[in-house]
Amino acid sequence: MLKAADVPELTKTDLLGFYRQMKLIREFERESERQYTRGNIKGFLHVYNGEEAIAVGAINTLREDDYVVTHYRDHGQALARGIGSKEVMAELMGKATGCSNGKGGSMHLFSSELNFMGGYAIVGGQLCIAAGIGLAVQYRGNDQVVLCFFGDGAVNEGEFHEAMNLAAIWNLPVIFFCEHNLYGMGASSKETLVMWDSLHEMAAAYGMDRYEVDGNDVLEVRDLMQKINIDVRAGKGPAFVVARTYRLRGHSVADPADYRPDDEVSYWAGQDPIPRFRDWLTQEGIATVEDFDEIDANVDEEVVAAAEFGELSPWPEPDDLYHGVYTDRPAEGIPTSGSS
Amino acid sequence: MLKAADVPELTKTDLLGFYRQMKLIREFERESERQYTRGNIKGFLHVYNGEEAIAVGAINTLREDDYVVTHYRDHGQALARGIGSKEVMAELMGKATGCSNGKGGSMHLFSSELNFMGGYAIVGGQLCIAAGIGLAVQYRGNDQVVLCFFGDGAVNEGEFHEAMNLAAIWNLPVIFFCEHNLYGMGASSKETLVMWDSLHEMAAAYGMDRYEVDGNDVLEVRDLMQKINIDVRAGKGPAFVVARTYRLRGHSVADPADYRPDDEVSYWAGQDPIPRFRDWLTQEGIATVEDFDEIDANVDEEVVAAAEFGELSPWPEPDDLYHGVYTDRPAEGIPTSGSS
Amino acid sequence: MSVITYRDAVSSVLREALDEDERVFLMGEDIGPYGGAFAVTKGFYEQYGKKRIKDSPLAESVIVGAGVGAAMVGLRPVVELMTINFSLLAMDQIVNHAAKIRYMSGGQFSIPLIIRTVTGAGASVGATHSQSFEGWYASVPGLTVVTPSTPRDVIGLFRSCRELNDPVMFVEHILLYGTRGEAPDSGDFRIPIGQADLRRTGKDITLCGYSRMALVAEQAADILAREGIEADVIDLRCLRPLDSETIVNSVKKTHRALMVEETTRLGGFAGELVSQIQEDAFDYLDAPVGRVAGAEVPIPYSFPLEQLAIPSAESVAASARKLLNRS
Amino acid sequence: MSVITYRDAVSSVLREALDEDERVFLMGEDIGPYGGAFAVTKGFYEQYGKKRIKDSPLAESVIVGAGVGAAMVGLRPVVELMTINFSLLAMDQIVNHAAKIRYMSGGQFSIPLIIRTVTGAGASVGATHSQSFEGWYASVPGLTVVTPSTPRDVIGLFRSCRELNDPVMFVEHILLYGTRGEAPDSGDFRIPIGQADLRRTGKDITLCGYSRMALVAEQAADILAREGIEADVIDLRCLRPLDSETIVNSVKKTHRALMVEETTRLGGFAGELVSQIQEDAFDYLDAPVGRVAGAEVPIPYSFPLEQLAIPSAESVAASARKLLNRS
Ligand SMILES: Cc1ncc(C[n+]2csc(CCOP(=O)(O)OP(=O)(O)O)c2C)c(N)n1
Ligand SMILES: Cc1ncc(C[n+]2csc(CCOP(=O)(O)OP(=O)(O)O)c2C)c(N)n1
Ligand SMILES: [Mg+2]
Ligand SMILES: [Mg+2]
Repeated sequence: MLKAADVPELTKTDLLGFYRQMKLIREFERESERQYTRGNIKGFLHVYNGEEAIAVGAINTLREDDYVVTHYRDHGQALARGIGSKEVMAELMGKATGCSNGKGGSMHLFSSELNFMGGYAIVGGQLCIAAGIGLAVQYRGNDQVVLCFFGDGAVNEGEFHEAMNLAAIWNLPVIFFCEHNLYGMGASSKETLVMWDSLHEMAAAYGMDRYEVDGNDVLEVRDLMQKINIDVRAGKGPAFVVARTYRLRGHSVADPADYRPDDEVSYWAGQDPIPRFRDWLTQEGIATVEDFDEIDANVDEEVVAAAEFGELSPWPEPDDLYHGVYTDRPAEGIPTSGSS
Repeated sequence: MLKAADVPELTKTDLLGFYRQMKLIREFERESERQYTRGNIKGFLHVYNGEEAIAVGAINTLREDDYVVTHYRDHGQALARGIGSKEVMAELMGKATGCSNGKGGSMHLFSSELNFMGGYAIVGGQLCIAAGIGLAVQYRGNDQVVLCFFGDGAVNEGEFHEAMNLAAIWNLPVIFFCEHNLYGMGASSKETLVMWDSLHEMAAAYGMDRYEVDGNDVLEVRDLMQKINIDVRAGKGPAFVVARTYRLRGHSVADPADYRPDDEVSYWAGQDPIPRFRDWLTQEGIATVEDFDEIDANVDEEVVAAAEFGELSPWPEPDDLYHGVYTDRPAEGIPTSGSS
Repeated sequence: MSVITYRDAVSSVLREALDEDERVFLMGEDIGPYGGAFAVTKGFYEQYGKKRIKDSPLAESVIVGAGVGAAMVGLRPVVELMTINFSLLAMDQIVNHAAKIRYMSGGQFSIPLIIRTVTGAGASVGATHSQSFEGWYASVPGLTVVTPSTPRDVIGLFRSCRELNDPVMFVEHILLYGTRGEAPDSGDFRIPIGQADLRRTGKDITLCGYSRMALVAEQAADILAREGIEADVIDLRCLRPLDSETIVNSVKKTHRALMVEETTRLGGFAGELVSQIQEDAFDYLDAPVGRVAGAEVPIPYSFPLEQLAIPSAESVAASARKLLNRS
Repeated sequence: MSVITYRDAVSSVLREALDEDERVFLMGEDIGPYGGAFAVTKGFYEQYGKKRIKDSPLAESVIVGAGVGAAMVGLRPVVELMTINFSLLAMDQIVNHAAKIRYMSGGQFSIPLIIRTVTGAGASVGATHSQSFEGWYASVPGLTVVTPSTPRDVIGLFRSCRELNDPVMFVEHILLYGTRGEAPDSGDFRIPIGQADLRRTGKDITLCGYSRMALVAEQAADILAREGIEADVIDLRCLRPLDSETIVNSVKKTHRALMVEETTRLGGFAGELVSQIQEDAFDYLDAPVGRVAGAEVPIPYSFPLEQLAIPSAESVAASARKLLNRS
């Protein structure tokens, strides 16, 4: 674990900012589960509880003009990148005020303003898109990085291989960031990947720089990303990062997650990144109970406001169904006069 | 290079058998190119010149009940497995007497009798099928091996990754055999695979046993395969073999192959596996010019007979168009009475 | 006769297959300890073990490809693609390999493979997870495409599929798992492949659908019945082979027909039905054959928009009324 | 007016795109030093260099996916899938991503991506290499599907596609590269997207096709003309958007129509045309709309069988005669 002295560039405000973001994500997810139970959110809901240190640690190292691409478990990354909790909650509820205008939903959050290039719900698909964004950066001679998140399950997919290989051979500025939470949906990675316990080494097949990090330690994640960003910006090509972590909840709210051994679950409960960071802040004498109480209260308020915003927001207009399919022409078959 | 003393189990007959098979493949391909020029073979034609030592060295180590799966550059493997040169030539000509009844063509040779499970023309697709055959062997508790050929180009495909990963995690009896001839169609592997020069090491990502071999040395290929077969039969799981080789001709007969540097081409011309093996047989005192002349004449006769057989064979009957789509019912839309 | 859910029907035929035939094994993502994304294989792993219930990596191409390979050498795999949306990642194996190996090998190899998958919109899961590609597979020679809409059909059709020796796409619907219906008592009960089901008879119009839209067509017929309009309702049950006879005979009686499907209209499968009807019952038609289909948009996540994007009993009834008012 | 080949037409619009727009780059398998599987990009690599002519690994999904990503941030990639058969391996990227990102993002991101690919049978390359999937892509909202059949159409349509900001499937035909036709002189020449081409006019029957089958329909019209039968011949040119107006208007005049396509009949795209014709010209039809399509088999390798499997001018003419003898 790092000491405060190891990160002199981080002020108390910075550090409490990380704490606040993690806490916001956690409480946001709790609220979204409640809203799901109340029927205000439908479909699938994949929460990020337990993995907050990754999104917060990694995304905060980026510049505004860098790109974030992620998978369907995307609320944490969206919030860490700065999409408003209101807009994210409204999207989960399918409201017109959502960050994808209610069209995308929980698994497909986007913000062009923040270069948040989307949550992608086809496991592995986003790696190819991230490679393409990296290609564009290189083509233009810029020095942005593309940070692409995916799960350990995605490593099984052919698209993982194709994207990693392309990025490697063309030296693209992409950081492939694997949130290794030990499970796909219900299948343990031990059963699907021979290298599950040293997953980062799979990148050797592409001659790619590779790293493993404690995904439940926000400062370690940040520290590693700072270093990698420098290399990637300098044109040293892509990197593969594997952050070990655990989802504290089931795969989706429909999943009781009873396939996981008790001792594993309790081990990881003890690794919860939020109490860990809170303890660290306390031990290092950076923050007090009062600081946390204030932040926590403030987060609660924000989450309540987000839920309220979502609930009170209007649905998209019926006409909106046909908007946005094409840039240059209307969608086919917009109902007009008399055809059946 | 091995010495004759290293392979005491091989008789002169065995060794000249290898020579004959390689020579047969070479002359068969020359004849197929001639037939292509004459218009008796249409479509694509991918010849195997220069890679004969691989098919002959590897396939001859198999048992009758083992399985061979391969790609579209499949004439060499088909002949080495024992499909008659007549049936292969007739298939190339689209005749009813072909090994796939003229339905498959050059890229889709099959023989259920010989467990020759097919040539596959979608690059990478056959690796998945080979994994499935391996799964069936394991499921039944048998000890056959599945030998699956593919090119270095196929290593780029997502299906390569998915099949390798599955075979590894389930410990399937599959030998993934890469004919590394340095090129896909016209793209050099140096431009598509970071690990092109130590390709076998890509299998480390799957924790798989891996080997590199001189693909232009029939005895080296055979020797390695003998060893691997033992492991795979014993249930030690899949293996990855990379044989370095070169195609002496273009990708297909339509390809002048002018994208390859002259020195590279001439280096590999010097590595031609047939003269190499012939010289070896001579140096080791195993065979004489007379032996070779006899075999060569015999091969020429066989190839002429194959071409004649192909030319004289009948086309499939028009009705045959609709046969063989389903096992249990006729194809849809068989023309009957009056519908347009 | 007992009443069971569609989910139970699927589970029961899978158990039956596993119990009756050693060559059968299941393979798919999360079908093991997790019990399947739609809880169809709950308890299977515990009962049948790892050998027969193969929880596979998240890798659609090799899931199908390995099924093809195993089937080629005589096993009878039943593989699961979690939803039909992900089948795009396995399409090469399905279309280029499973469907063609028999023909390309001159009949030397058969592929007795059942691919189970889940189609449909209406579950609020967004555009990437709400598609209906069964019509595409129906256009591939070598495949058989089955789309049961009731527990009874699941059972009768699955048993018949097991008796085929060629690849089948067995397409379940995401919104049907919880629906209930009568289960046939007899273990011998079969529904022949390629036989549509005339669900309800009426003289005024033919409503024809498949998968969940067959049920929607029935509901529309209920609505219309209250208005004195009597409809023949046909559930296609199979898209390939396609039972056009039942449809054409119905239209010869009713003189009017409306095709209902969930996928988008332009280039949907309904065009095939329209074509066959007008080819074979041209002189009987009193009005053009109508189509009710999904809106020409990626399915939106937002609930009210999604509802607008897919046919409902009301929208089907409305289109039927229009067709009847004509001429 | 100069006469050029279809291949030259494709090459020339690609050069034009590269010359005019720095945001354009090409990406695909063997498009570099090899010059492309169909020699379309011969010399490009030498002229434009590695940055703009990206010879990519054999990996269809990432070829398209990388195109999508680059397009999302404002470049205008033209990617090549060597043939449409291999597009199945990229289908996830095309259908689940390229086509949907704009809509799912609430309109925040456009994907100005052109995917060039090659369709068609008749080249003696066997079942896996002789398919025509453009009809599937035509059923996907968010895509534009273009199927030029002449050098002139290649040029006019490609230029229009470059002006779109959404993903396009630009589908060339394997047997057309060597065919010749007139090239438009003007650099301003455009063919609007979604406008069918009435190639020939006649009063007796409407023949309608796309890609190579439009030419086959024309040849059939020649045959029929010698017998005194005059046909309207329509080349659809685009499948999505679809110009049904031109077709319907023609049928209102001729009262009879025959759709020609290369893919299999059951579930083919022609059903869409039949449906629209009978929806919009029902009272004008003197006979059912006919279809001539590929046989319901994987395309066989053997030359004479393959010829039987795909429509020819003769088979189209024969079907047309049948339709005319009716009633
Ligand atoms: C191609 C594809 N296959 C299957 C699914 C269904 N699915 C959704 S999430 C998931 C598990 C993904 O696991 P992982 O990548 O480890 O992400 P995590 O949920 O652990 O964050 C599966 C199988 C999908 N969405 N896409
Ligand atoms: C999926 C797919 N993409 C592209 C092609 C076109 N193609 C045929 S062979 C080939 C090159 C394959 O190279 P490699 O695997 O190294 O085999 P080699 O020809 O060298 O034996 C290509 C690109 C194909 N058949 N399948
Ligand atoms: Mg995971
Ligand atoms: Mg090669």
